[in-house]
Amino acid sequence: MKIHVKYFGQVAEAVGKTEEVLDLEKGTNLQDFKTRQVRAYRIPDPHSVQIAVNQDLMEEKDLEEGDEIAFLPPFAGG
Amino acid sequence: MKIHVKYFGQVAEAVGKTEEVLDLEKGTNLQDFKTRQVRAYRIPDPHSVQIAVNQDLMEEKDLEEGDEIAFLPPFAGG
Amino acid sequence: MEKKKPKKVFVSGAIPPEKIANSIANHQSKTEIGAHSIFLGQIRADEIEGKTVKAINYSAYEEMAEKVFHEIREAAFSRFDMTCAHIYHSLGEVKTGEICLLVFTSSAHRKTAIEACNFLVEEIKAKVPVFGKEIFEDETHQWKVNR
Amino acid sequence: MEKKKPKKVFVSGAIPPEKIANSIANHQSKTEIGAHSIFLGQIRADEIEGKTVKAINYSAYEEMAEKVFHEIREAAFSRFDMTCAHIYHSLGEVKTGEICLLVFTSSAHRKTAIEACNFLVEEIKAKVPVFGKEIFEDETHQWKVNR
Repeated sequence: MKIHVKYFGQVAEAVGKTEEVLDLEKGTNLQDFKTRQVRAYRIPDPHSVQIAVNQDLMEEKDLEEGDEIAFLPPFAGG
Repeated sequence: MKIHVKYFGQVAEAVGKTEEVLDLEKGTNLQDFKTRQVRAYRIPDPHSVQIAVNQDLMEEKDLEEGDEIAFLPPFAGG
Repeated sequence: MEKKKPKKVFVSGAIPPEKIANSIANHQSKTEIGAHSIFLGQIRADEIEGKTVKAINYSAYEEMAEKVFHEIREAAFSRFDMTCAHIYHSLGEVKTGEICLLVFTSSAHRKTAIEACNFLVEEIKAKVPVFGKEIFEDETHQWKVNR
Repeated sequence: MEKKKPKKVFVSGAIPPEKIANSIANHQSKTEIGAHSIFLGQIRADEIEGKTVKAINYSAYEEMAEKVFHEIREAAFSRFDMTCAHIYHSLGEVKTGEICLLVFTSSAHRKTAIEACNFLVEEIKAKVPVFGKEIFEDETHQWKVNR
């Protein structure tokens, strides 16, 4: 299944891109996917990185076709 | 002894003037003076009227030559 | 050494929005500032027993009021780590919808700026000898009292 | 019936002081308002290990951020008896001394306006996916984190 992945701030800097489309095994778990990306791209300080799925912050989810997964470093608005 | 008296807001309205110079007996007490003025001018709601002597709020004082006594109704700044 | 004369707080009539924009623009060179907190008092068209307020006419025991404004400002500086604080208050007539009070505080951090601004507003309402005559549309009036 | 489209919060670059004056001027016809509370975030020239910040470059997960801004604004309206609330946040580069955040609340009474403004500022800092790259004078950078 295809998912869209977005990277922001220092995560985008570490990953070297701001988005990509990945083809995952059906039913991949969100935390497993995060761990995989953190290792693959050596994303620093992974505990501070929150994940949004389809624009909502989530910790647990079985990913689905077409999901938009965003890697969000600490917020710095205002 | 001469003292300067100032009236503000609804007190000035009741008194019918904004200031006057009065000749009082030496050592007149502030509260006695307030009571006298409240009666003479029928100043309404006297408990809500604060008195400043030489620009400082005061409740007790023996008045002195040249004192500036202000009758201040409730504040409404802002 | 001469003591610096306190800045005047009272302005004649309403406080124009441009005055606020100018205050903000004047702080852009102060790069140690991270936050501004601004309070504006605006004249409300209150309805009281069927009559509507159209303006407030402000008067004050001016010499004492400027002294108390100065004391309140000094108290705020000793209590909060502010960079600047500005206060403007109207005298004379201010129509409904117009601004009668501007309190503007600046600090490195937001909590300080916000707390200092609140402190100043509450102190001004409680301690400054300013009087407000609420003028109704039929030209009758009543005297405003701060709650 | 079509749902009203939420107003956009993000503006490109610094928020000009005139925008704030215009916001104030636009509220002078709303005569049920008695108080405005305004918060402004300004870029600080912080010194970190001998290097001085000259600008912050803001980026955001824009679609999510606009959604969260909208939710925060709705939450403030359900919690506080406000007349209006406006939020503007910069995207892109904002230099030291310039304004990057404007939160503007209005209410009949001062306490409501002030509390609503504080609520919005804290919620924005905590919940909106905005990222800030602090650019130093030597063009190196570090990433800002809200405390």
